[in-house]
Amino acid sequence: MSVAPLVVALVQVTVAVAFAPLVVGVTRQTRARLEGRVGPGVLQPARDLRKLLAKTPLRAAGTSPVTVVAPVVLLTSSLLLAALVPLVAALPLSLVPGDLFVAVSVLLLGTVAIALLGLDAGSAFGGMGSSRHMTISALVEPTVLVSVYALSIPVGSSALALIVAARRDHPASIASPAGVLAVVALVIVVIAETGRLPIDNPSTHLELTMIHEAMELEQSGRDLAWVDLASWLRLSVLLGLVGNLVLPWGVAGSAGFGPVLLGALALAGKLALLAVLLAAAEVAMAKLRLFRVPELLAGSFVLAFLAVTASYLVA
Amino acid sequence: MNPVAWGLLAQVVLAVCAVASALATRGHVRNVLAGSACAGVAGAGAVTGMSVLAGGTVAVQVTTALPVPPMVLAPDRLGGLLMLLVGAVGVIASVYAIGYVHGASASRTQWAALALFLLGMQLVPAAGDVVAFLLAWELMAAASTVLVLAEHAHRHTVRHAAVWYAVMTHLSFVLILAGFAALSAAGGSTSFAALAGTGTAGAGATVAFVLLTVGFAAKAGLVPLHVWLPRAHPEAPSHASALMSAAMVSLGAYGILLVGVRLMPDAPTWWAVLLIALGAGSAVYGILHAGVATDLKRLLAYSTSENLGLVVAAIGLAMLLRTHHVPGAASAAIVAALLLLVSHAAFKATLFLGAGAVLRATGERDLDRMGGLVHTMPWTAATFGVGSLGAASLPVTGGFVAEWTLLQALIHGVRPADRVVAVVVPLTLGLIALTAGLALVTFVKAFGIAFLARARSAAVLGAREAPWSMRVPMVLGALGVLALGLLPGPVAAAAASAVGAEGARVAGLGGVELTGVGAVLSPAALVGLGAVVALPALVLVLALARQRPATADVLAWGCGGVRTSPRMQYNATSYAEPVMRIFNDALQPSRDVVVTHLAESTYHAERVRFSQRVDDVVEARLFRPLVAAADALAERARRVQNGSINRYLGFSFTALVAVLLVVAG
Amino acid sequence: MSTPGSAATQLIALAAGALLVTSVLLVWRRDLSAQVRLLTLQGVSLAVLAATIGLSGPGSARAELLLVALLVLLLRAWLLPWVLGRRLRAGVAAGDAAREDGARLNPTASLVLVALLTTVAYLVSRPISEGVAADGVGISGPAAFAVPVGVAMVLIGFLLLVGRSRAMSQLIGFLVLDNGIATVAFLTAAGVPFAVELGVSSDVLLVVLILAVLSRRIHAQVGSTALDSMTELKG
Amino acid sequence: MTAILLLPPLAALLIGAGAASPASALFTRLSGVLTSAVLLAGGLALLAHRGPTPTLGGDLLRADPLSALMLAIVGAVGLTATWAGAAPRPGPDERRPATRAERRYAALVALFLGAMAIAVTTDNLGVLWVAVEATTIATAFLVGHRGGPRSLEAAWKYVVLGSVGIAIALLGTVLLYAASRSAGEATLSWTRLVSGELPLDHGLVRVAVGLAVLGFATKAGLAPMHSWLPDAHSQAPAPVSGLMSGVLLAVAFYAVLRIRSIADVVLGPGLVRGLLLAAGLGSLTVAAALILRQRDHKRMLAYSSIEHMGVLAIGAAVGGPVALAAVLLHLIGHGLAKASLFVVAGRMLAAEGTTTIAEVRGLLARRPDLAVPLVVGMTALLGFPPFALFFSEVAIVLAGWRAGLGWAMALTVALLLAVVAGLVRATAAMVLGPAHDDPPGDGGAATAAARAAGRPAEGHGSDRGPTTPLVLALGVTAVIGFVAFPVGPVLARAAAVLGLA
Repeated sequence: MSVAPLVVALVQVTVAVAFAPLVVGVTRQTRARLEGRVGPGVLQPARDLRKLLAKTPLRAAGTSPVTVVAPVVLLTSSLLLAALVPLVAALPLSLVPGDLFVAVSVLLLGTVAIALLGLDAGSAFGGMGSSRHMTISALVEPTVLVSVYALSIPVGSSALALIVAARRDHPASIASPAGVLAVVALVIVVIAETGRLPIDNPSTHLELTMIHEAMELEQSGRDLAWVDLASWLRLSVLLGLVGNLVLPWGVAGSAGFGPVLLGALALAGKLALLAVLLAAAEVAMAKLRLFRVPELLAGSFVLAFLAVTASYLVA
Repeated sequence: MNPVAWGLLAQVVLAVCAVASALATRGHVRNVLAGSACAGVAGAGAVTGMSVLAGGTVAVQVTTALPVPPMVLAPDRLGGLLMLLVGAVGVIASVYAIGYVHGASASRTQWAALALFLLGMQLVPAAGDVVAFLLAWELMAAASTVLVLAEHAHRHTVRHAAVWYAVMTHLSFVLILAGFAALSAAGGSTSFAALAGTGTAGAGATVAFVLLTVGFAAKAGLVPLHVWLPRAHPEAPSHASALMSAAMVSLGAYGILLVGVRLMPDAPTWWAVLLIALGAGSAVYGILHAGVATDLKRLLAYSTSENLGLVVAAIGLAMLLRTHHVPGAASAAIVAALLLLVSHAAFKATLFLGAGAVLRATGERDLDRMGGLVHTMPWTAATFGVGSLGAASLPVTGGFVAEWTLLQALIHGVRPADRVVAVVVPLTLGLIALTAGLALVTFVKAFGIAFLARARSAAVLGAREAPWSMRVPMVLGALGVLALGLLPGPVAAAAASAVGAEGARVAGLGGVELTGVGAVLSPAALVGLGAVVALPALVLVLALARQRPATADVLAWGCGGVRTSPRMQYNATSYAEPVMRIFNDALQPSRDVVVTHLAESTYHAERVRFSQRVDDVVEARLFRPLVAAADALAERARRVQNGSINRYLGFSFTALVAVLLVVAG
Repeated sequence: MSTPGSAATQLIALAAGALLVTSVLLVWRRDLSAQVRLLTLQGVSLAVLAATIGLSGPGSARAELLLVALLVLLLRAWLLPWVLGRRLRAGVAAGDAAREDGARLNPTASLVLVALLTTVAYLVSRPISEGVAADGVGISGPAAFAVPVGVAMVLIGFLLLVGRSRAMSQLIGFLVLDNGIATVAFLTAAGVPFAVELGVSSDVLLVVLILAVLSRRIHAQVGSTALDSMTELKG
Repeated sequence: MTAILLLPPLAALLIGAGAASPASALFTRLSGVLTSAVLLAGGLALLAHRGPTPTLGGDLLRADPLSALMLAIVGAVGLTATWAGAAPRPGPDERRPATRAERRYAALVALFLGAMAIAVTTDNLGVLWVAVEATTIATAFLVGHRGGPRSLEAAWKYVVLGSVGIAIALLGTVLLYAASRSAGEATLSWTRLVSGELPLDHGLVRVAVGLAVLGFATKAGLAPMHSWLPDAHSQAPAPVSGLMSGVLLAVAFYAVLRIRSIADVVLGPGLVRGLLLAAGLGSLTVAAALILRQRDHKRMLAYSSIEHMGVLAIGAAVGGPVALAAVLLHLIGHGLAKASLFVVAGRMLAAEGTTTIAEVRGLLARRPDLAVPLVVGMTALLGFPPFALFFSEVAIVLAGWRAGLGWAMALTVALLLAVVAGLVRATAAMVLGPAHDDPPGDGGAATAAARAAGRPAEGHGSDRGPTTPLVLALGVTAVIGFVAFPVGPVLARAAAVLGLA
């Protein structure tokens, strides 16, 4: 495979790793401000990370190697995701398609890792969180694939890079009913996958309401650092993807230094915007009861399916 | 005499040797001798399959006492692929059996049946005409029934399972027989070579197709003819379950391929839609039941009918797309079907062997009583984990590549102008995606509950790792799963050539390129990329680990440090509870909660018992009423035969008058 | 040869009529000994029929047919009724019923049925009569008009078998059926070859003897020859 | 060659007379085996014979390939039943002359076999009829052999229903004779009737054929004239049941086949095909309905005989070389398997003291010597490979569908499925399960007692016996389907005799 896209991919990864804590920081800070608190500042997540890395991890007795390996696997999957999704530049890798199915599978690999992590300690909460998390990601899967199908119809390919490029070159297709519906569906998916409101409350401290947090109850020190970083990466990468789908401008079409830099800056802008929007939305929203979640996801599936039918009209 | 002929001969001879050694020897010697002979049979099958795939052909004729054309053994490439698949599974299952069998499952009958079962399964894809096909088919059916019966003296459930299995498998035979009869009547011959390309117009062909499809669907365990699967698999010894679930059901799919691709290629749209509906329906139904199952082998059985459902759906998709002139995507779909078949064989064999090892070590099939086995049985845990990854079609396993191929076919099969395709394809996509998602839950549950956390019953604490003779096959199976996932190119190319489709070829690093749709996937490259991006993190991890090792003896979080008892863990039932609740209407579980209150106050419960059973809806709503109706009818018929000679003479008298009126009229 | 209205034809008609009447009476009467007597009469008229056909037939077959007639007379008019009568008396002496009671059909219904069956017989034996009369070889042509009588006897015999509930009356029914077949044989083909006829007769005799023996044993074992007591084997 | 024609009946007669004499108990015991052996030898010799068809006494005895094959079948099945059913050799201490009952039994069996030999080797339909009827007489006392009200009842039903049915066949035969007579040549010779040279009157032949088929179908146990069969088979001593099921039914069906080819020549296939299809499907329905909830395993076997007769009838209705050859193969396979199974059933009755399915449990664990042949025989009956019935059934269905009888074949396989379900369920119930599992039901106590005493329940013969004949019979059934030579040509030539239409 040619080297340029590979380099770009690595650049993307580093950019994503750099941005991820900031994105989370921005959301938390915005929430704090909207809720009338001062807030810890945008850099707090980064500081937390540093502190955690310096701490000795504690592991529950009777845990298996899974507890050791899972956080790293989770992190790897997130990093790989960052490499596959077009964030800074839309350059398809020759042998590894930036196919959304591949991306989702990589994502799910991480999901499975954290689900097993939750089970490993043998505490009731871990199992609870893992079960709920897996159920939700199972229900999310149809929406993802159908919406990608809808997006790929006009392009004739399921490679994300090509889809984004196509939308950048023909902005008309962004506003097309198919595109809009598909993106909305995707947004819901992203919220579900990253455990944000209204599906999961990332800032809860009540075990019984936890989904994502419940699985990392047992983690501490660097283990927790990897898990946190990984989930932040997920959030920012998926937000970045949505951003590039909605506002594809600035995404680099070639591997030159200029375009990539521009792309990175554009990405920063989009991420900041989306983070603020997300926080604002979360403030305005209450958490859904767990067993109303399927309704939401069914709704998103319907949107995606409508997107498909709509795409037939335009295509 | 060419290699293929030699291979066929070797299979028969070795099978005879296996039966002989099973009958002649006893004890451990029998296990070793017969086991290796069985492995030999399977190996010969695998080699034969390879040489057929390599282009070898042969037509062995076996004459019968009847004035019909002689039976023919003439495997084509597709048959070769299946022979290879069955043979490979057979080898590891036979070796595994040497260490696994004990008590009833080590009897001479069981070993002989195993050998004949393998032979039958390898002759089915070799058959070149109807009679030979049916012969091998019935040999397979009879032998497998014997295998299911192994434990009949110990559990009453075995008998019912075996009767269900025997009747369902005979139903399948009867349908296939009728279907082939209709087909040969329409095509005017009984040899597949002559029947190939039979016109699909006319009632004869339609009847034949429907009968054959349903018959093969019954063998492939598709809903609603799957009822034998969840009954037979848990009762059979695990090596037999592995063979039945990984190899035998694949032959059902082979039958559908034979009919839909080789014999009657240009299928009408509704045939294809029928197959897709059948397949997608079974996939969702199967995975739902697998998701809520707590018996490990029952779970695996339902997942079998899920995977075969995906295969058949892919076949139907290929037929649909070919009929609607999307050749590229069609060839991708057919390749996907074969990849699914192969990878399913690999991971399902691994999983059943793992389940067998657990059963052997703990005597448990019930997930709710397992846990923590990763500490006592690391090898089994590792192989079962890899198998689960495959079943969840995650990278980097064969299941992942297969599902990717299928989705490529779906995405590139888009034809907005064509209404049928426009409706069918996205619906199929949605169903397949849902299946994939639920498969994820199912196998996280299976692995996580069985092997992680803490033991939920005493039996599990004393578990011992399986002996080497069982470990090696399990490891081989796991390696197979990974190999299919890392280097799918050659397999895909072979699959494409097997169905004569220019669908796939090898692309860089053993990756697969779907020429039809111009998509490339090189899992090896993906792994490489992953390694590159993960490298810094790994380095950091190792550095920190050396600098500051973890302390691994703290209490798990119990809301304030109370050490939770193992009974407070999530178990399989509770893990599946959300799925159960969401799909309540489809699964219709029967729950009951018994609350015993304290004597002092009815506000405090002393004990709460919760029990839940999930019956197979199809069995309860379709088959049981059917059986009951038949029995009621039979009871009424018995009353007609009431022993009065006058009535009997009355029958004859009526017949006489009737005949007189007929002949004189 | 003989034309309709000739003495031979008259005689054939007479014998046929007698056969039919006796069969009807057999359905009517309930008293078993009376039935046995009727059976004798039937045997005689059957013999007469055979003899007539023999006499009016071509010279070649004459001797053989007369011999057959004699055989019929011996067997059906004397031996079989004698066996039956003996068995019947023995049964009655041993306390078995002497009348046909508890029959499935009451007399009226059975007589109506007889009428029905006779019409059926006339209907269905049309092809037979025509087939035989097609080319009048020997006597069979003119005699063919009586064939329906034979068929009617077969059906009536069967009716007796179906409708009667005593071992003995089933025997009688069987014999009527057999007489009917013999009648048809004589009327259509002037009897079967002598060897076969001999075999047939001995078979009939043996069957009757066996049934007689069986009914004795049954009476000894079960205490009655009512068929209703013999419905142990069901399903 | 003509001597061989005469040999079987004469041998049967002499051996029968010898068996009846109180001279030697051993001879009495082995008479049945001897007779069957002679029949088998004669049949094989005639099969091996090439050249002109041997005849004797004009049209009295004649052995075309079909007759030879049937003679061999009668011999083989008879050998299985009599050999396997022979009472175990008495120990030196209990050596005694044969009782009167034993002698009568042996003589009747010999007589029965002799009559069968005549029936299959005669060319004269009248003689055929006489011979078949003679078997009724011979078997009447065999059915009633055990005495007791039940077997007497069975015997009565058997004789009455059988004789009435066969009488109808006589009427048909007579009418055939009449037809030939008015066609200018009074004959009952089958070869003449099928020669097609006689201008037979169609209407008359229609009636004649219809009645003859009906009559012989009664003996062949085809519905709705089947009612005598389950009673007779379940009450007769096991070997006799085997003989009736494997030989009597086969020979009666052979008569039907002969009549069928006459109809083919004179009228074309239409009429008989209709009759046979109706009878065949009817029999399958009856068998399926009554096997599904059958409580008695000997009756179950009897109904399975009805089922196989139905399959044969359907095969005959299909016609054509393939189907007819398949029918003959089916006759062989069914005869051998069924004879073995009835013998096994007899031993089970002796061992368990009951024929009630619900009271027999865990046979495989307790009595493998009974269970294994039972299971193997059942596998053969259900038409699993490698047994002959697999080939015959598959061939019949294929041929039938190609003959345009698809609907009938679909119905057939559906009914066969029901039969299989019933048989499998019952067999599994009897054979499988743990050894010590006290059977439910009131009869259980007696059975348990008999088992505890370790000796068979009295009055049902012995629960042991020679295994060799069973192995031979089932082995032949298993391999014969593959034996292309000499079996293939034999079947083909025999079928050609029938298919000469």
